[in-house]
Amino acid sequence: MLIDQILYGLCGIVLFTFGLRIAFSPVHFLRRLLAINVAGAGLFLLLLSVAYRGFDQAPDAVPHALVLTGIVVAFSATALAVALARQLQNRDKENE
Amino acid sequence: MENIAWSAFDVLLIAATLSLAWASLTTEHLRRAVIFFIAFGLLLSLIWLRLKAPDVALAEAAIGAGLTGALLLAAVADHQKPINKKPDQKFSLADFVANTFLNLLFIAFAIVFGAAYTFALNEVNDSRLTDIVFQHLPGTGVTNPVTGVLLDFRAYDTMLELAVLLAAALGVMAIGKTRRDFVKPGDMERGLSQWLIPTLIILSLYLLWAGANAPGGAFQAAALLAAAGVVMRLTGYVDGGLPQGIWLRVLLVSGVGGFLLVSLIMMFAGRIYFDYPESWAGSLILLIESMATISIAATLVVAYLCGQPDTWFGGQQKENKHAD
Amino acid sequence: MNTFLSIALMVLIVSFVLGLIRIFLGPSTEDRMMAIQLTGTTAVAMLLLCSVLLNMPASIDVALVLAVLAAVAALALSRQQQTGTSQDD
Amino acid sequence: MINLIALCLILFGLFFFIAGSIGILRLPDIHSRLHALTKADNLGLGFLALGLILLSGDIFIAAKLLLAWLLVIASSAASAQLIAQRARRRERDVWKI
Repeated sequence: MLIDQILYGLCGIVLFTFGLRIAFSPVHFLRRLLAINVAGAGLFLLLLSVAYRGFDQAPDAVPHALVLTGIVVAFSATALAVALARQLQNRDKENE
Repeated sequence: MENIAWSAFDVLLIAATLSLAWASLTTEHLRRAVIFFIAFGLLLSLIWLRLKAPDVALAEAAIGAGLTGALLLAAVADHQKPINKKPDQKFSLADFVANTFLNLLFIAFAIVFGAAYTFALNEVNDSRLTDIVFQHLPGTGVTNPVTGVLLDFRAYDTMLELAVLLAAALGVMAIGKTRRDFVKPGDMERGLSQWLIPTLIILSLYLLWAGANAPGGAFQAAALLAAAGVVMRLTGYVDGGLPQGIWLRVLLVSGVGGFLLVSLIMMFAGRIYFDYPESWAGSLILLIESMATISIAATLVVAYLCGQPDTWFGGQQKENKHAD
Repeated sequence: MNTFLSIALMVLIVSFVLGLIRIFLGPSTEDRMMAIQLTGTTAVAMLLLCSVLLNMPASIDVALVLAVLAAVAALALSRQQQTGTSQDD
Repeated sequence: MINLIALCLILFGLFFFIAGSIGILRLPDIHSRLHALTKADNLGLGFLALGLILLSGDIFIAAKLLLAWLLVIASSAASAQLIAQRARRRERDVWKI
């Protein structure tokens, strides 16, 4: 049992929960996007801390590959959400 | 002494990360929140390295600190009133109760999750996926286990991920609207772009080449190439260095297409999908990776641009604009 | 030597946290940009130390990427959009 | 002997980093803080990288360490200019009103 592994894993859980809490509250759209990104980072942190094996051992490579693609997909999902937000904003303006 | 130093490092790193996340999600100004988020990305890439995941740290350094920051800053600028104004409402008991209940619920969730995680670590047995990966790695022609997992063992996943990226890019192209242009770049910006863009491209090529045997590979190289596109957009090239019309589409699908083509050829050669012959595996992976790099980079730049510049429709629309 | 380097790493993260305080305090966007630049350089220094301490040469590559991307972030922060020629209003 | 020189160089680097951080916290206005920042960037990382180059036996790694320093110098020079430019623009706008 590695103390640093537990520490980073718990940090990931806190980030995930906090991000999710903000994402569920009535805030600005972009803030919600940031919150989802923070929650995602928390999950990545959890995955990588599971893969961690201490200072002198090679970590598990499979979660690394998952997180790597996850980061890229998270970015493009964020971009899609930003594009949707702009479209929504224009819709609102036309209705006024 | 060494252990104490590392523990202090861990604790400070975690405390800094948590406080930046807190600041980013609770500060009043959205622009400020994005700046905090950029610093948060910086810390994340340090953490990934601390957890011995240099591949992920490379991707995070390029995407988390660079691309996401640039995208969100542009998104904040899109909104006319960036201040997250709270409607001044009177204190309502129902809201207070609901909020407290939600907070307690989430705290309980975190505690249960954390306890489960801690117990699960004690239960770990010795057989691990990574042993299987290292056992079969010689057959892939690469020595970086992450690249091996991405492009050989789990090639299906990677191909579908490329398809997800393609879908996101198509979505952005379909619904996105062109952003306002930036103010004219001065000498400073032009000078910066003249060394920054070539450096980014060279670094990206280096990571692609290194990816077979050391951390690096298609995703990281693509993120750096996309950063070069973002710099072009910021310094006055409206299309971010992307080609127009049909060539852009070819570029976008070439990642998934390359994967499919290779697997079809393999199928006709009498093998199952993604089962490369051992003598070629290394060069095939490099070929797929190069195509994937260019395609992912184009996807990321399209995602950043958030819509099609006027020039993509040919000169026609531009002339109309001059007329009115 | 490793003991000395790990203490150096600890000193650097303290310096990093000091820089973070300026990011929190602001007051202007420029102050925050500046502090991000400083913390970014400190992170590069920590990555270089980690390459020896964790025995991972690849961490120098991460440092290279971080160094170049700091310029991209500064550029993105300093560029502002034109006002008045917006297409959506 | 080489270890001792490397140790001194790294200590020098650490001194500049701490000085830069304290400077950016304590100095009163934006332009003087900018001054503190650039010293930390160039000298602090420079000494540190030099010390690590002495420690590393590999010429390839030494070259990459040097490259990291050069890239940080280039990008910090550029962003210091951008920050100053932005600050000036804002100050000018304040005076205009």
